[in-house]
Amino acid sequence: MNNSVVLAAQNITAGYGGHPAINDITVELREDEVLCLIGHNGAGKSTLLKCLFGLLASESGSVMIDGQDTTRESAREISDRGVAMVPEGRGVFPSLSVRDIFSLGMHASGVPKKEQSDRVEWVLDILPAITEFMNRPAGTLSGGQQQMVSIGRALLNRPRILLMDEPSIGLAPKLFQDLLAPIRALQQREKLSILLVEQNVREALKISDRAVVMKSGAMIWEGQPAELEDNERLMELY
Amino acid sequence: MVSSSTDTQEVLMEIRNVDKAFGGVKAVDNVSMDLRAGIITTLVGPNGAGKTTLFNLITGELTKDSGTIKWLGQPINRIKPFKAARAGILRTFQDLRLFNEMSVEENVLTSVEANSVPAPMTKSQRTARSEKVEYALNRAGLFSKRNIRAKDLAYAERKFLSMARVMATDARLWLLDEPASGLDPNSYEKFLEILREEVKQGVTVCIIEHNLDIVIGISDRIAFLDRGKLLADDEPQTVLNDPELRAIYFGERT
Amino acid sequence: QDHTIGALFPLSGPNATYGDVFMAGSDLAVEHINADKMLSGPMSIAYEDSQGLPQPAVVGMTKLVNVTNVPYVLSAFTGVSKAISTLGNRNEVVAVNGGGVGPDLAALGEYFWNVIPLVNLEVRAVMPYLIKEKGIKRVVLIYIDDPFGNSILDELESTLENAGGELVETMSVPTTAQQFSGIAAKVRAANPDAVYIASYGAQQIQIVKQLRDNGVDQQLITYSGYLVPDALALPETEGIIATGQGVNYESDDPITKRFVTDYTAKYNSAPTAYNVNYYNATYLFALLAQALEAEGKEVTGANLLAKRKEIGTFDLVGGNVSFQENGTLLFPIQVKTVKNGKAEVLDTIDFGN
Amino acid sequence: MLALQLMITGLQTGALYALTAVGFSLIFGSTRIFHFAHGATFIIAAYLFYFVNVSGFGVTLGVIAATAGAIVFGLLLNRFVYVPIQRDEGSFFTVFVASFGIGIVIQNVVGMIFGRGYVTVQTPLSFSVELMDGLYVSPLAWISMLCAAIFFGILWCFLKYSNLGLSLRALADNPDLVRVFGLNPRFISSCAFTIGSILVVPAAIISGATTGLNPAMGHHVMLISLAATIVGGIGSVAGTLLAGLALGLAESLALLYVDSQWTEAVTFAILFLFIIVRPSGLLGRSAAH
Amino acid sequence: MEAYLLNLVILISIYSTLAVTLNFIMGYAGIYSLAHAVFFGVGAYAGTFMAMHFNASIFITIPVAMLAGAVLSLILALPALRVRGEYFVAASLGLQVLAVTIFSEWKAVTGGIGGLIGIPPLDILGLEVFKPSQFIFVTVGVLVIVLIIINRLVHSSFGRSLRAIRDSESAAAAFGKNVPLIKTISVVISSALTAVAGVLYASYLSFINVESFMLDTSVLIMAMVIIGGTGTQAGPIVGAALLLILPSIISYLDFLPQTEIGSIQQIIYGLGMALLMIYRPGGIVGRKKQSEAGKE
Ligand SMILES: Nc1ncnc2c1ncn2[C@@H]1O[C@H](COP(=O)(O)OP(=O)(O)OP(=O)(O)O)[C@@H](O)[C@H]1O
Ligand SMILES: Nc1ncnc2c1ncn2[C@@H]1O[C@H](COP(=O)(O)OP(=O)(O)OP(=O)(O)O)[C@@H](O)[C@H]1O
Ligand SMILES: [Mg+2]
Ligand SMILES: [Mg+2]
Repeated sequence: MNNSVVLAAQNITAGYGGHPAINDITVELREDEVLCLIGHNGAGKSTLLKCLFGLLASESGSVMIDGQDTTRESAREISDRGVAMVPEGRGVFPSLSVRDIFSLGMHASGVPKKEQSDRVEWVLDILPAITEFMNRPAGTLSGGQQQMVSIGRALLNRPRILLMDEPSIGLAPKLFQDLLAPIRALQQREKLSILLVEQNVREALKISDRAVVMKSGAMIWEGQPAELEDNERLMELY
Repeated sequence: MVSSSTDTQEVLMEIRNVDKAFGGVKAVDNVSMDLRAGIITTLVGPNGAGKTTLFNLITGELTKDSGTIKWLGQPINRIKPFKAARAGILRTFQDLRLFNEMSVEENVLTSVEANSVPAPMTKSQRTARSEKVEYALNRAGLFSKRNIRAKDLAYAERKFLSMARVMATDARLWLLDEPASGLDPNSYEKFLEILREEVKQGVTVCIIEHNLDIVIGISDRIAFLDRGKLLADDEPQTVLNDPELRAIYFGERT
Repeated sequence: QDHTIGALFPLSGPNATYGDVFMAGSDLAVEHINADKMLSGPMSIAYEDSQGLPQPAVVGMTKLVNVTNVPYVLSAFTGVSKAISTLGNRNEVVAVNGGGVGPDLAALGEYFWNVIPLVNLEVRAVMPYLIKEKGIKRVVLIYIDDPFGNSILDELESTLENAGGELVETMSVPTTAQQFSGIAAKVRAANPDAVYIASYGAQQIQIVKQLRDNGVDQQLITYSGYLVPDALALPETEGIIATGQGVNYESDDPITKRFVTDYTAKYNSAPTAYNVNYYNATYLFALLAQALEAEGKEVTGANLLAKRKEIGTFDLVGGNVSFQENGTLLFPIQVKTVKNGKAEVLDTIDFGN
Repeated sequence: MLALQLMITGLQTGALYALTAVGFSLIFGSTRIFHFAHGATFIIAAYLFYFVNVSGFGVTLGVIAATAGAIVFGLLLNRFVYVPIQRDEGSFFTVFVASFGIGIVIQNVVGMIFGRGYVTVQTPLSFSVELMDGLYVSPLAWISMLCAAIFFGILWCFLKYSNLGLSLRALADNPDLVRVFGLNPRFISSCAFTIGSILVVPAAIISGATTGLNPAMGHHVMLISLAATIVGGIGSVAGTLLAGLALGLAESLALLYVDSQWTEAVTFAILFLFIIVRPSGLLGRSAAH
Repeated sequence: MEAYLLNLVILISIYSTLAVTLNFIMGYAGIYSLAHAVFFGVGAYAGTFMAMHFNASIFITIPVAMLAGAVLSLILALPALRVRGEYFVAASLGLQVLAVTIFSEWKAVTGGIGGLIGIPPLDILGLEVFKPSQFIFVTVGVLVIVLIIINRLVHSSFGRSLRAIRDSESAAAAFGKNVPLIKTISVVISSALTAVAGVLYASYLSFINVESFMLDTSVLIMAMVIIGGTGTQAGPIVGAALLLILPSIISYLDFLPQTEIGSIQQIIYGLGMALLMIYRPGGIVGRKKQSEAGKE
């Protein structure tokens, strides 16, 4: 594991309205790895992701992408650096059709018009269920269907770094497994770096190279997924 | 749980040949099933199978295209949501829909008061009401936060609040739409415990859930929906071991 | 002793132009009164903004009556005048109108005076003249839907009937309307000999312009309220016939002369009837107060009223004029037309004092 | 003949209503900002044109000044009033009150500078030509309709082919998510304000010649825009266009049956009925509850 | 001076009553009505009609006005049951404009734009109340009663239901709230109480015309609520007082040119509204601004 660090949070403290939700966190995401971030509800996982993606200003500390300081950059600039995020909750615009959401996503990350239909084809290969509702307004989709669209849209950008915040929420177990496998394959083929936040620990750890555990806004453990496989250790950490 | 057959329980709700289509999509397709008293029935099925839609049809949020639903033997086909609630059918929402600007306590209090115009209350009614609220808040572990605005709660607490709203009432049937999704293992253990406890005290639960650990942990019975069709409605073991359903939904488990 | 009178003029809102015109008259009067030391102390006017609307006027009037404690208030606009009249009568404060011409202003009680001939007089003057001199028979009326417009409607109906004309169609417009091309279409469809326009302010000008723009080429007729500088500057105004109070600016009497000279010098333009009326209204106060002071009486509303009844006729701009019993001045009416942006008198109709 | 005449008059009015209304609809539909000061934008554009025109600088400069003024006003308002309020999760009503306040300020400032009376832009174009017996149409009527057609054509293509249309709808749905997509919500809302403000300019200029200008007229402009937006369906440009035309027509044709003081009531009765019977508007998607 | 203050306090208490009743539906039920002046007007006209043609006793004028307000408010309830947010605002706006037209055209009852003059004083058990020094007790008394009624309502289960509906209509229904009924009742109560303020207003000024009941008034009342603090108890009263006192204060600033004073007053009023919303969006009494640190 001597891969270079592509995304790093250094001593980040951030929160809402003066109350820090994460405190002095340092974490590194390396090239070509899946890093699984777990922790109890309210541990600050989502907050950390928002900081990394420029959606939330940190109070102190810095964010580095490819060795460059991006602490003050906006989500727009960070996304231009090849980072994509699957947000927590419903990541779709209810009044837009799935097709429109995809083209908006590609427009935002500057995918040339010519290439767009190929990309969509490619994502539909990974998430074939979407084909059925490409032309429906996303607001009429079921919870899980919306989650698929949200993930699909992030993949469309062909990011180098992918941040996923609880992608499994609302997804049927089979679907989630079916999703993880191709993502893992894609990741290995294209040397993607993925930061995966999950409550569904068992499934997530299966495809992870490394894991970190957060508790109450602080990093408390870091190591190999295998070490967490035995439940007891996990329970103790939570 | 394998031994005790749930078929013998009294039927609270009878769903017969219910259909609902959105444009071309058959969200619920000729579904017939029974909800039996005192047990937990879990609705599982792939995304978009029609689970939430079925709940919406039962509570009158949506009107069904055809079919009948009977509650305690009475047909409730064109029931309005507020009447369903007063008849003892309560639900939670996939997206929670808390009363965000109100305090935790008020959220619970409001759900207990099912009247539209304030009626005078005797002292004992009043105490009974505040006892229920206190009970629910304690159960959900929210008593210390009762004066906080709902929207200021943390994620897990919000989920528990949506349960507390139901717990404080006298409803006989609870329809819970993914109440435990996104909870960490600690929290969902706590959640399961609450649920088992309540069922023991006599409520009937129908729950939608994707997390297999939870499904296995609580189901007395599993109903399986796919593309609007009810493919199975049986003992958990039977459903979980059905190879066809496994292929559609459960996937490989080690 | 200082003297302060009140004034409720539209100082903001769409009718604010009128406020400026009224003020030009009253301010000049104050200058003259103070220069002549007519009163024991300096006189001034407390202006309140009525916006030309009743409610702000009532609030302003309350302030003038209760806080500033004035005995005499200058008022303008029919709606405003009606709204404040109750307060005036209750508190014994004289209100004098020099701008509103609605006929019902004649019946607002003892304490409400008009130093302006009311519009029924104007209609009564112009229609027979037009029928006789210009052969106009069929008239369409466009009137604003308020008491003023409605009173013109009544007056026009009876006047036309008596004089042998015909009111072929009437169209009312709301006070806030801006768009009259549809009205123009209806006017053309009615095909009259002339169109009488009874509105005020910006709307009145707007109606004239849009009628002309939309192919109405008949004779337009209107009343004294129209002839303000804004309207005269409009090319579409050319040829319009308007009535107005007959003030002989060439008269030799010293008050009129001084007024015309000083007004022209101060404002660099010729005075209009509105300037005259508010000059007169202000000057009237000074005359009455002067008389009261000479007798050592207090200048209160009640005393002013008594004094006015006692004296009856006054030397004001335009000559020696007298009040009718109902508190309204009688003036001769002129029929004018607009040529090259200037009003020209066609005829003067004297109803006799 | 009267009906035909009123119809043409109605179309002319309607075209101008549609232009202003679409501007408002675009802004409101995408940013959810209840931009009541849209009427003030109208006033600013109209008076700037008037001012440049009477100062003898000609029509072209006038149009440029009016457009620039409208855009600058829209953008400044967004930047210094709406953005700060929205950042603090202000409800759309808070924004409305602020916007209403700004409208009052502009009305009175313009009144102090240009006078509160009425001004008009003199042009031979406002003078009607008799097309056939009893049918008078002024060149400005054609210009209004042409303007409306051209502007909508451009807007339509722009929204369709530039992805901006999608961005605007996305912004309406969920501004936070827009950032997750890597778009800048500030930029999108600035676009909405720019385009929306540009759209009032032709109506403002033409109104200056047809109905004349008055600092207080922003109010009426705004009410009509709002009505057309709702009747057409929030967020639907085509719907707002149709509704604007329809309201203009209704207002004009109502004269066949009622006195003109009822025409405004006719407009708003239509609005009221629409909300009760078909809240989503003519072409709107279902009204979000 | 004293009379002037009395006058001001009377107007403030009347407008406070309006603001308090509007706040009831706006702050608690989330029904943002731009038609509040309509019910103010309905009350004023109904009360005046009774006073001028039948009997000026408040035991006749006020109940009749309340009844008229309540019945007509069902028209407002209609859209309130169907739509929310912007749609409802637009519907109420439509109603406001319609009502103004009817107020101006139904001259037999309303006197049209010319209005009604010579409205008799309030008759309270044979006592004629019109002097400001007496009238003030009536208006303040009414305000207090309205405050008590609304306060009781808001703190009962009814008030909770209203807020629940405001936050999530579907969840409220799912917990047994008859949403249409509750909304209708709240609109009816609010409008009936508003009508009382109308009766007082008409009788106090002894003159009313349609201009007091136009959109500007609705906006003014709404501004009072929002500036004071929506959903707070004291907010509407503070807002009403502020907006009524402000113009008087400005008109005492002698250095301002007389001709421009109206405009300047309006400009200050408008700027004040905007600035307050920027720096105190919750209103004067409402919660303070709490801005979130967020990158643009
Ligand atoms: N928008 C917000 N405003 C105020 N506090 C917030 C906000 N979002 C999160 N918090 C608080 O910040 C803390 C960390 O929240 P965060 O969402 O990062 O946790 P998490 O680890 O993602 O939890 P979960 O597993 O529930 O998603 C929590 O205490 C939460 O209540
Ligand atoms: N309002 C609607 N309009 C159109 N289609 C809808 C609507 N609501 C639901 N559907 C469709 O009906 C089907 C069933 O939806 P439903 O929400 O019941 O699924 P679900 O079983 O709850 O799925 P999930 O587990 O993902 O929440 C889906 O295909 C969905 O897209
Ligand atoms: Mg999270
Ligand atoms: Mg669902």
